Amino acid sequence: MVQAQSVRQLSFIQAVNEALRQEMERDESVFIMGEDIAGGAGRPDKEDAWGGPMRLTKGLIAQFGPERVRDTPISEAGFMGAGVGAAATGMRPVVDLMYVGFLGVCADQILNNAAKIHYMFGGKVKIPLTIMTGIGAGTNSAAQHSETLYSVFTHFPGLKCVVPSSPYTAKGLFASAIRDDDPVIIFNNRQLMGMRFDDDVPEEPYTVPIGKATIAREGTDITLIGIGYTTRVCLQAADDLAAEGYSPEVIDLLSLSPMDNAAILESVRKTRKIVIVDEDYPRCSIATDISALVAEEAFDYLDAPPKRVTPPHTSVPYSRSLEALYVPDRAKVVAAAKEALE
Amino acid sequence: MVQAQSVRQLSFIQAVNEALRQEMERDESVFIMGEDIAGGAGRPDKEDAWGGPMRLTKGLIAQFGPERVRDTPISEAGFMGAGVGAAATGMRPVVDLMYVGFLGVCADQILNNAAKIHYMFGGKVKIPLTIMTGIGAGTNSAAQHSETLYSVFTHFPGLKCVVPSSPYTAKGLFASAIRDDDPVIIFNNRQLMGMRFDDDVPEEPYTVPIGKATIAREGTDITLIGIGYTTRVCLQAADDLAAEGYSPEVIDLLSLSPMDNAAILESVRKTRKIVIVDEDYPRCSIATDISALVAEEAFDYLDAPPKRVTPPHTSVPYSRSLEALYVPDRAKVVAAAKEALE
Amino acid sequence: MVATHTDLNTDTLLWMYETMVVIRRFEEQARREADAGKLRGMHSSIGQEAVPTGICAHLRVDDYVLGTHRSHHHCIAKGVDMSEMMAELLGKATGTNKGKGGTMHIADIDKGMLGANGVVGSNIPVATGVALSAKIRGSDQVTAVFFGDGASSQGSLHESMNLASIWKLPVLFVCENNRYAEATPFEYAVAGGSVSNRAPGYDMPGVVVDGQSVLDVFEVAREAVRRARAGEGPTLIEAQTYRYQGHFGADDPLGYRTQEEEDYYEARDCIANLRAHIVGSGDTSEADLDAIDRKALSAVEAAAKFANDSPFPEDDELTTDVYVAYP
Amino acid sequence: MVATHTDLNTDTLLWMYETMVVIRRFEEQARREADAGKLRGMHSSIGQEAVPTGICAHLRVDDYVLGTHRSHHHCIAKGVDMSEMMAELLGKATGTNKGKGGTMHIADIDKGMLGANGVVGSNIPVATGVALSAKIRGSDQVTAVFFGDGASSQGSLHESMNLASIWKLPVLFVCENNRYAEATPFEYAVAGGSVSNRAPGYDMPGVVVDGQSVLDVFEVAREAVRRARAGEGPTLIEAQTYRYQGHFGADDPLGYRTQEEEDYYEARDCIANLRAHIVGSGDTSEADLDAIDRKALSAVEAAAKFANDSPFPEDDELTTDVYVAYP
Ligand SMILES: Cc1ncc(C[n+]2csc(CCOP(=O)(O)OP(=O)(O)O)c2C)c(N)n1
Ligand SMILES: Cc1ncc(C[n+]2csc(CCOP(=O)(O)OP(=O)(O)O)c2C)c(N)n1
Ligand SMILES: [Mg+2]
Ligand SMILES: [Mg+2]
Repeated sequence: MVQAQSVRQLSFIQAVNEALRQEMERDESVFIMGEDIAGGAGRPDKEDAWGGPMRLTKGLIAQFGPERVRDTPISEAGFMGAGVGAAATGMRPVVDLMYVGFLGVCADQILNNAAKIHYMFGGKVKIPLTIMTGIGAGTNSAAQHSETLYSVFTHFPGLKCVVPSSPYTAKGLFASAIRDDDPVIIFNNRQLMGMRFDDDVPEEPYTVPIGKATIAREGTDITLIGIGYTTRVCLQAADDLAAEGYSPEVIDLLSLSPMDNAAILESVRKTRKIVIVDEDYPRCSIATDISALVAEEAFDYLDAPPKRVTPPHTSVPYSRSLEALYVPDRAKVVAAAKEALE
Repeated sequence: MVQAQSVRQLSFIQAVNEALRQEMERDESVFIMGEDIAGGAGRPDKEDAWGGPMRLTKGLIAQFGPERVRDTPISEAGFMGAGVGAAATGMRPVVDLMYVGFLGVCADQILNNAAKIHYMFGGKVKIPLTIMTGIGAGTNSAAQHSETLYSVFTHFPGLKCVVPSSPYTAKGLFASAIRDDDPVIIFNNRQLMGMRFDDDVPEEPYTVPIGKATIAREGTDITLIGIGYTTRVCLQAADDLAAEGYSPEVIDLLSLSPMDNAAILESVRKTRKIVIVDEDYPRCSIATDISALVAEEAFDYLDAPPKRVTPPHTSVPYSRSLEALYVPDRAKVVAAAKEALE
Repeated sequence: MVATHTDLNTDTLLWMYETMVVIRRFEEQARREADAGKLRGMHSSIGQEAVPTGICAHLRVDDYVLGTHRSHHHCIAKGVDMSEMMAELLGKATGTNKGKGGTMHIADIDKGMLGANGVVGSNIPVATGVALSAKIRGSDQVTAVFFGDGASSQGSLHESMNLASIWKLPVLFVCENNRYAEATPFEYAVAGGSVSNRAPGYDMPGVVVDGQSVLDVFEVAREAVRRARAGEGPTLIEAQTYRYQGHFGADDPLGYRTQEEEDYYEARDCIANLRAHIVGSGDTSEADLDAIDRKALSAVEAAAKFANDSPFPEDDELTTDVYVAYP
Repeated sequence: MVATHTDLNTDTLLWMYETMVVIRRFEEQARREADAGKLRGMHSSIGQEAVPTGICAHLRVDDYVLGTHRSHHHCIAKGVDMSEMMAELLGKATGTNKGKGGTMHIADIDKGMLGANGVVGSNIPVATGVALSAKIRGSDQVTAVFFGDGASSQGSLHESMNLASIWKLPVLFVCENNRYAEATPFEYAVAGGSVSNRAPGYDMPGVVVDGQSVLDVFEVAREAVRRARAGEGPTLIEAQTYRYQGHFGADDPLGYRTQEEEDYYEARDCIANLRAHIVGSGDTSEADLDAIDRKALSAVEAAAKFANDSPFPEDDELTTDVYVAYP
């Protein structure tokens, strides 16, 4: 079998890399900052030793040089704040926060400055800052290196939050984020970086709009909502459900703030049942947010209570035997869906 | 009219102060740390110049000395981390984080260490740390000094979160928090500090249990849920609703993590309607958490969709004209309740 | 517009004198507005006028300043309109920030004032980024960030000094050491009793200057700004100064400091000092200076009138400006 | 149990030799386990054995050590059981942390090891609090916190140095300067090219020591621990050392450093160095040291067998230990 000519497959990492490269080519006010995003800093013969811990920025320093592909000391508060200041004065910085748990050391800059400046200053200063960060368990990295936490950022007015689920959406959301005039945080799930995808990733630059969900699979019996990695889990579960004769719809949320309430509500009004699948901690989370939205806005349409499949209210364990129980998987989604369906 | 003999009225501030004093008397491993909790540090003749920005710690240094009533430099990450280390090694520190928005500069210590150490270390180290922090808008303090944010802390497994609503509950929750073997954060609303209360605050030490809500007013038609300051708002709204012939029940939540799900569900199964009144930002919040809980666990009992009264998805404005529109008030609660009731 | 002064000529002297007097009158008026209940928790800069004045004398409109919770003097020295500032303090629609920011967040990007900031230490990394932006854009703009002695204990200062040093950024770290952070004495909180002593550890010049002498500040700033503009990197300046009032107005500073100390600093008042110097040096008469004083006073009175007469924001302003665009 | 050594006698020398050899064998075995796919992302301490060994020689069981993401050597030097450590690396129920923490979070409070920590710089304030606790409790316990050259750029170090200095806390800040933070060279990231140079700004002794010489580390630590125990306050120690392997195992260090540099440091290997010193000084024969080598190897083999034979945690362990009690 020959592959359809039009399909251009990239890995998640290649898609991000291509988006960064194209946006830097497009607009010279874009620059990238972070730890080891090149590596070998200050040694021209050793440059690009790493290209980022996940290799997302590999090769960029060769094209754009160390001013625009800027390795930093381990000073997240310092360089995140520097991103805010640069964004306020004509640049479009992309700041890499290696893991989302490191929010802890730079939260002030994101939550008190990036999120609030536009409002506090009466709309007169813009912060076109993009933050990219690694999320998710499943890599035996223990409690501090496996968090998801996008719910925390979504909580804060002034921030936009997007979660790509595939190479195609990653490339398009990166382009949108970088071109956006507000601070946008892109949450990249680390399990997605190791996965194979069949989607066609066009070579030319394109955007995926911030604030829009997509229907990853159409159906009529139940709505499964996924976010990033859990969209893949939902699609697997949907296969299982379809094999049992059900018609599941899968929404790939993509954007948490702004959130595409209309798409969620429309789907639920059709299917009358919903399972929200999320890897973040369960309390005060995007999963409760969606559940509340549906309960409040589609109350009369629901045939069954909204359901959530999330980890327990527990830090992420190291042991792979425990971690396997932690992350939502297709079996748990299928089980939850069947409870709602029956 | 003579006041009933047994009633001992204290202000919110006095109640907190008394709890701290009594717990320090009870257990010499308790000590307090924070900025200007005494004031005049290093000048014995000028000690206790402030007693804390809200005067919560006034007079304590005279009784317990500067080792146990310890003024700190402005280094929240430093002294919050010091609280974690002291708690791990036999002390029961109470750390004052002046305003909850300063979470930003010490989030790593709270979220990555205090919250996770017990779990990461396999249960072998305890962190009996108490953090007290000021929350709430309504004092013309603008976006960085008016946040509520307890939803963020509730998100994290490993932390306990309590919100006193009165002098009585403040004294009892402080005692419980300090005696608790887990990290507990007490959120003190600044508007409560200026209010008059009629409740009886016993002189002898007592505890208010962490994890239990109380029924602040019994009723049968609708459940209003308040948290700290919004409990007062709910009680006012309840008066208005009662005047119109309704029978509202008011739950004073008191504890967000653990949360008294049973009390909420029991009330809703009775009244079949709920309005959640909360001052934190609306997305991924305790309000969505409660709404989701009720929708999922009391679905068949609800006569109307759960309702939330919260600020908009907006930073806190400075101008008093705008701020007055920001914080939930009795009129908004009454309006929401009537929508549910009608 | 703020002039850029490099020589200490009469123009410069008079600009500095007027700037300091305007700041003081502004702060007195702001305190009256606060006492009348029109705003709360205002951090007065009276006593510290010389520090931003001596620094900003060297800055162009397109250079940047970033401040703290106590920043009215930084704003005025950088050329922000006083009427809009006063309106901001009163939460009015005509304020610099449309009433949304208030006393701790005044900003005016067109004047290069990139904002006061209520979180202690928080603006230091932001300023470092502003300097980085200038460097990447290939501009020769200079950034000055002000912070207190208390703020020097925040990790953000040290991360920023390190970044600015390794990247040779055009930034001035200006510590206004007024000896207190709220009610906490400097000598208790700052190990070694000096902020500027930390600079050598970061391979950066650290200078102490008498912050009550605008002329001394002017001289120190000249070299720091020159260095920055020439791409030679950052400087840490510790200006020794004093706030005459309490931390935020309602507190009694004699609870934690002494009458003698207050007297000592007031006797070395920056405005009186400069006035004596100007009169002593000949060109300018007492009467000329009195005229400046009167002009300052009436400008401040006009600002107060403008602010008080201005409307509060419309209700729908509550939810605008959260985002540039939010579909 | 870790002995407390104050004299450099034969006992001390042999304890240090054995400790360093055990660390190296442990790390070699851990790498084999990782290569076999039983754990991921392990930060090896090979090359850096001398630093915690020379420091911990002076520490009692009830003194405290806190570490980083690269902490196996700290744990072993502080007396943590190797079998439980290896079981922890494999995520087993018998691990120091019941399999919940893993390689970056090994802790054993009974041995005074208060934990590795995966967030760079995060343990420095915690250690400061441990020292504060000792001071308030009136104990003479000493705390040592290890961190890398990369970590020195975190604000937490500076906040903690200031606190420890003003409160005269019994803490050693020990920077293991192995010249790289991941792939970032030290001389790029650290202004002024020295961590210890920052100490004077905080009114604290700052010492540089050859971290490949356990004897030098031992001498420097003697004075720092004495100072701390006597209540004279903290010391910053910068130990110049080198990690022989990549940052976490999978990376090729020659991408960012040179063969010459690697050769230079390996030629100054801390174990070979000490072995030569011991043999040269007479009391102990090569055969005696060979016996120690064999003992170390078989102890590590036993640890690996214990770890591999141990069960994984029961499923319900997923949700225990989140709280001490959660109604
Ligand atoms: C991170 C943070 N911690 C604490 C505060 C509360 N606070 C406001 S001003 C202040 C004192 C600041 O002292 P200093 O830096 O010396 O400035 P000064 O007030 O003397 O101008 C404190 C502790 C704050 N705003 N931010
Ligand atoms: C706050 C934070 N930022 C970044 C990282 C990712 N990271 C892990 S180890 C490391 C390098 C640390 O370098 P150094 O402190 O010199 O220690 P070494 O690895 O050389 O022992 C980095 C950047 C982290 N774990 N925590
Ligand atoms: Mg000060
Ligand atoms: Mg290193």
